[in-house]
Amino acid sequence: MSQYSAFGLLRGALNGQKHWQPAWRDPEPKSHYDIIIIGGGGHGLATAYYLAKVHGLKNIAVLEKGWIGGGNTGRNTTIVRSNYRLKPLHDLFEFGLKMWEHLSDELNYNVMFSPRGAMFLGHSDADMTKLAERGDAMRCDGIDADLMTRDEVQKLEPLLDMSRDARFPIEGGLIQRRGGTARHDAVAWGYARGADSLGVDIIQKCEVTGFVRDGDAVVGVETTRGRINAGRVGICVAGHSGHVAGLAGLKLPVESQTLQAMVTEGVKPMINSVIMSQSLHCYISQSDKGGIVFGGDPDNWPSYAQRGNPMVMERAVAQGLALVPALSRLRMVRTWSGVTDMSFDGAPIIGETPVKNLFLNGGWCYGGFKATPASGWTYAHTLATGKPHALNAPFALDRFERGATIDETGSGPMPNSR
Amino acid sequence: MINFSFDGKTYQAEKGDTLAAALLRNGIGLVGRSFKYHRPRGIMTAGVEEPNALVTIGDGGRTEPNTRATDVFVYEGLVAKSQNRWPNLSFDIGSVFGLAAPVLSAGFYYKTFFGSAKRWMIYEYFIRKAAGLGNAPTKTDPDHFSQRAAFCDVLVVGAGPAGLSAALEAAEAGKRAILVEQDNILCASLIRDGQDRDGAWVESTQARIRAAGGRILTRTTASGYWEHDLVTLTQRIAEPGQIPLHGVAQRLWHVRAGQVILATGSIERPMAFAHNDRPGVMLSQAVRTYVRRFGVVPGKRVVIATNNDDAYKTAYALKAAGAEVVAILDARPAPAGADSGLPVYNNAVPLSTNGARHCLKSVTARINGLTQSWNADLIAVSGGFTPVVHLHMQAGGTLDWNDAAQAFVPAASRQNVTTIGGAANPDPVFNVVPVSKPKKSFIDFQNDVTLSDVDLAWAEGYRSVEHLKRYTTLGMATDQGKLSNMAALGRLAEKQGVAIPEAGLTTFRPPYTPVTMGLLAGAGAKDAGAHVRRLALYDVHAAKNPIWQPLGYWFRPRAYPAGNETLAQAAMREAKAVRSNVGMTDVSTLAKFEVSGPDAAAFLEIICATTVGKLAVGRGRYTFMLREDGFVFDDGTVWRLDENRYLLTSSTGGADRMATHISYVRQYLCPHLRVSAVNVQEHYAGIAVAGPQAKAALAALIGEEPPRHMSTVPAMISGVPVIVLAASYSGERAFEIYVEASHAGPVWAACEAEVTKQGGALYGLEAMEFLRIEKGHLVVGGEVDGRMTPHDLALDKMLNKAGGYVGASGLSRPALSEAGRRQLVGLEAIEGNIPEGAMLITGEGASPQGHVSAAAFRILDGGSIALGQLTDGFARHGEELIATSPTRGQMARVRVVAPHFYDTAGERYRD
Amino acid sequence: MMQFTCPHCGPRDQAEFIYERTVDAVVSLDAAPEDAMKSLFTRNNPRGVDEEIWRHTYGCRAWMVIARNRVTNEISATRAVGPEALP
Amino acid sequence: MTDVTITVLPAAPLHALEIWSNPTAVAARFKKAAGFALPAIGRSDGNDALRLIRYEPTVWLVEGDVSALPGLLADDGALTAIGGSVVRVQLSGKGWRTLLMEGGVFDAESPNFASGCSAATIIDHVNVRLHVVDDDICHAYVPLSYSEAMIHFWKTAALSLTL
Repeated sequence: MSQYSAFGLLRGALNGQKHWQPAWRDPEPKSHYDIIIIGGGGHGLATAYYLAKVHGLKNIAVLEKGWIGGGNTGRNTTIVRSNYRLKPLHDLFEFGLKMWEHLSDELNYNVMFSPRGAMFLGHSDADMTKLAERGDAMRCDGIDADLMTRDEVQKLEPLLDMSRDARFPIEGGLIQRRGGTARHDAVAWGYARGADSLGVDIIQKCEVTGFVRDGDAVVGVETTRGRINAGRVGICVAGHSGHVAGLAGLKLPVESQTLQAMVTEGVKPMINSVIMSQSLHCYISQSDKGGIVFGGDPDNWPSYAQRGNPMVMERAVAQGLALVPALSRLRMVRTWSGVTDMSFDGAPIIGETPVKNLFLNGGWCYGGFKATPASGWTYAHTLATGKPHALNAPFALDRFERGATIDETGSGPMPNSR
Repeated sequence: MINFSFDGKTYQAEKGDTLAAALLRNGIGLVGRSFKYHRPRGIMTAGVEEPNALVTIGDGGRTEPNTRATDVFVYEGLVAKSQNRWPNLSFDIGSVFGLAAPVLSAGFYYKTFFGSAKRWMIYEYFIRKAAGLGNAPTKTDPDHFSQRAAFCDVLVVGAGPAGLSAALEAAEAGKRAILVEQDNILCASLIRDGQDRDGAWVESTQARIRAAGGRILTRTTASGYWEHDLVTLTQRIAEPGQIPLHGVAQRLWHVRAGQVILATGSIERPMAFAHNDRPGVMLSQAVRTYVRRFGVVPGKRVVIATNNDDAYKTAYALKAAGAEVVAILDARPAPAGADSGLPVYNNAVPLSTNGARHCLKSVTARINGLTQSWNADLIAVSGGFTPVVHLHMQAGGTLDWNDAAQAFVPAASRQNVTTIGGAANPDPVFNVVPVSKPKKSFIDFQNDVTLSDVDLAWAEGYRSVEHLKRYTTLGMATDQGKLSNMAALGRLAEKQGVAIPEAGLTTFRPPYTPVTMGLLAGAGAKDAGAHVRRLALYDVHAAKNPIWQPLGYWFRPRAYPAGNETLAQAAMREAKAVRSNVGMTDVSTLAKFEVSGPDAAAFLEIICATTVGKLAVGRGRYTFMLREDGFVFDDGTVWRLDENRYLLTSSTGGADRMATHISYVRQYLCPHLRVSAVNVQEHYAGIAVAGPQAKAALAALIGEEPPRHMSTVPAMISGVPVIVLAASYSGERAFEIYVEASHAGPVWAACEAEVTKQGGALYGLEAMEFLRIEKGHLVVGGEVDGRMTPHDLALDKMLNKAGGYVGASGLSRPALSEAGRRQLVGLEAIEGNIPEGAMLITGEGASPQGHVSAAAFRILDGGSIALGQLTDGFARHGEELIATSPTRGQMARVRVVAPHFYDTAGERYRD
Repeated sequence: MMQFTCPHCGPRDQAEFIYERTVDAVVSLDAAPEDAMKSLFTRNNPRGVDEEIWRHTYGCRAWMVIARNRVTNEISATRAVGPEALP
Repeated sequence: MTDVTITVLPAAPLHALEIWSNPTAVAARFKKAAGFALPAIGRSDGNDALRLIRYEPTVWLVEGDVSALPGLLADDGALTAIGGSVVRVQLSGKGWRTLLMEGGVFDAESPNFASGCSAATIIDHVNVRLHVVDDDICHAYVPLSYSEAMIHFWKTAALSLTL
């Protein structure tokens, strides 16, 4: 792989940028790999990278049914943070946030991680107490979280509606200054280039259509490009977890729902951080090209259609305008949808399945992007050693039948009430 | 004539001009600057596909950045400003980026700017400053936006000749028909193509459609095709920046159509040649539109480059308007049979242009292998026609490849949509393979993407069409790839060595053209659709000017400060009144269900986890409800009003969730039960009277012996029938009076008179918190946080031994009875005041083992107390912990105690 | 937005309906604890047709089961659920 | 210039009549006593003492004198007072159908939604029950707590009805 650098770009200026090699190869699938990862999104590619980099494994394949980074990795609102209330969650996401801080150098690929601050607004004393509780839980476990007064909030985001008679008056906020955004495509491409350079085979246009069994153990997969055998197989397909696990006869505590996002036309800088709210379910940030990126509630019914709908989108925009009225005359230029794998307590599933040699990484709901490095690292550990790491042990698949659920919002098993 | 201004100078426009037409009329060629290299940009098209002529229009909160000059009709006093340039349009510092173009190739930013995240944020600061086109307004929008539904049998999109005829046919067949056109006139293409004689036909057809009941909406774009033939339309009532009638700037239509007919025509393609982005390069049909429709001749010496017959009409129109057509570069070998003395050259494709001071000076072409140049101030280009298939694709349609037209045309669809006219069968063309230097041949004019960028992406492995698009940012500008997608696909197919249809296709994402955010928000812009729910007794409270507190969508009085009392002082005074005398408060927002029928008790023992059947008529009991996973999600009281009639109350916060839960259990799980469960939350207003003097006050109000604790009687107050429940949340002897909401006024007045006579007080939610915390009552959303089992909350002894309630099987899961669970505890401060929400730690630096869910003070004796959750809390009474809040810099030393601080034996309830 | 044909009210916009759960997630009151937890915590979640329980919450307030293809949103069947009712 | 008038009607007794068993038998007893049949879903009917409007499969909204109904229901159903929970709003004039399309999702402009028809739907996030009294008058039952917001929404929309 050719090393990326400013010097490389200058050299390219002289030869019409002709010297750059492909960022990843396009190999034919081999007949056997030690580990196969199903799903070429950010999590799958990160897993392959850390299997090769941390565990020194060479015979790894990532099978992607479409093109890498084409699923949720390319469809989220690019927010990175670790400010969760419950310990297992904020420990895992914090482990990931520390990796984000050096990821561009690690991958020699600028993922544009921008720690511009991830802020939750509070609209009542009750909200502010809930935010303080979340901040205290984080601070006690060594994670940065700071309460903000009204004036500090207004200074950071001058376009917020600070009027006292606003429907959702702003009393203050809780900010994680080390949180922010990153360029989603760059994460997938950076990990792909890194993994490929360490010998991982990234095989696109290769959909898994079934599992090869030896007794009750999985020993390979059937794909649209033929059978491929493997020592261990790791499912990592986000919204399609239910479908792929179904091919192995597994029924998961996961239901796929659509999450819509949208972006406006590019304007000069107006939103400086990531704005979220304790009462309103919407999140607003501005991309480096000037577009205001917007997301809100998931559609609370099952879907694989990757299609949005006006009702939920219009409510998300209304919530955004209730906070930042100055957005009114901007224009939405593009809206898209991801298929999120909503787990039945809102926390991910990273670990073994009842089927021997078959592992699962999924259930990320609408919070998967921020976990990409931590998800890849812990899943690599699990696939390499066969046992979960301490960070992902709480997120076992059997936690539901045992009653050890990790329910951040306390809203119970129905994903549509989350 | 109409006055308008551009960059501070005033000009005149003709009636019906678009801003683009008016600018051309006044000889203005330079209108903007491109996104990345800040290259000079002029007007290229006459429609919504315009990539270059973007201006900011209007002022104050009505300012609209990035508005296409081709998509706004001039009105008196229109204010337009150019964008993305400093200090001004003709001299823009930003153009220095153009010099660095060789370094700033596609995706350069992925290959550099390394170092810490902090260092990236420094680079990012400058990148963000250079990025973005216009400036967003900073003031609030003074106008509002309407949203309206519509239903029809036939929705026709596009009022060209085909669309107009289809709408007429539908309307006169007695069908409910709606015709939608984004322009402000119908059949603009007839004028463009010199068929003005059909104007009469257009007028009469339009009149016949309206006479038959059909609706025609102009300045309206079909922006999204969703599910089951729902189409969203965006209607401009006022032009951008214009002060609207009645303050409604735009209307968003949600149209449910029986059938949709797309007559959306096609968009003319540019050609890729060196320096094809200069002002003075325009599409052929656009030139014809400006000449025929607006009477504006954009150039005196014109070169025409084409691969089809249509562009010849532009040549005739220009000649008729007095312009000189110096050359027609026809890429096709065979002569097109033009005989009108026009200088036609065959096998001719444009190679490059050059210019000075931002306008075109000359065009160079390659003809049969030789190059030739002409001085010209305008080149009209026609690279073929791309059918507008966006809505067909949004509807989940498929495409076929029309080889003659080198274009994708609509094929099958799974929704009721058909495509007619130009969009279904575009004109045949000759496929022109770009021959010029790829470096300066632009395909995405706004994001400055060139053919060489496509080649670079291919070389670096970004080979799927979606990778190509995201790596080069091609088609991600405000024109959404309308002029660039086909050129990019052509180049990609060339690289892959396949025909264009095999090269892959990007997804067509709504909206067709960008949609104003305020329009999507509609009336919800102010409150996001979360209307404030008003108490039945709102006016009574408002008159006392209380401090209001949001609770769900309700607002309830939090305290009634007297004089200049602070919230805390008022709340403590109110709480003391309840402890020592009598107080009254509004409890109307509690969820309430009237459950009647022979199986009412059986039904309630499914919803509630405690026994109900044994209740005698006139008696009531505390109860709680489980989710199916066994966790407690709500609590309340149940009262037997009559033989087969019960009243169930539960929390305000969980009211809607409980209503759905009760309906699901009754209708889906137990359809055969003989029971009626009616939501009466808003039917009854509720007034609580609490305190040692409450019983005396009640006796005076109802003129009889008030019911003993946890009993209920029907009664009359001021001649109004009420239900009295002897329930207590405060820990004092108390009563809740339920009265039909419309008669609540007189009953509240009678109660207030009685309470005031006794020297009592009104109390709000803050005092109620102090009272219930001291008593140790739970709150849904506080102690009941959806993660606690009955045992965790010390409620398991009340569980119905017979089982059969929702959640019983959930409780059987092993982890719910293992050690290490968080359990309900009381906390008493040894030193400092306990902060609500604080973490409970054994010592400095230890990971929290619980938290404070509710903190208050002993009301009469003082002293900081709290309720909380603590790992294995039941077994740790007497232990000392630290309640710490690092975010607030507060800390207290606490002792774990039982969660009851007041009248633990319940003597206060006995008379 | 989808359009559902309510068994009682006819075709109505999806905004009037609220999704409850899939039929395979119904926990019947008399189920043994293990079966109850299996129904509650596992789903077929097919990338195709599934039977879903919806309520016409803002319409006739009745419950219904809708067979819907989750990829194409094509609705193949709708049946009413609830107490016996007059037509 | 609006051609729709919005007026709040005075509060009046209102009951929910629910039948949980033997619906045909109850229907027969009712018809005999009241002289008109229990209306179908989406319809209303009545006599000078009593008016029934049906929105749900097993529940009828009842206006007027309900004293005879408990006897008719016996053990097959129940009557529950719910008048306090709604405000009755009258929308009169030619434009009421267009007004109901604003922020709505129900086809109030359809010719099938004629005099005597009833329909429940959602308008501007509020659950509203409609009853067509005649071509120029429609009654809307709006939840009490949302009535102030709903009436404000309708009055604002009425200003720009014909745009």
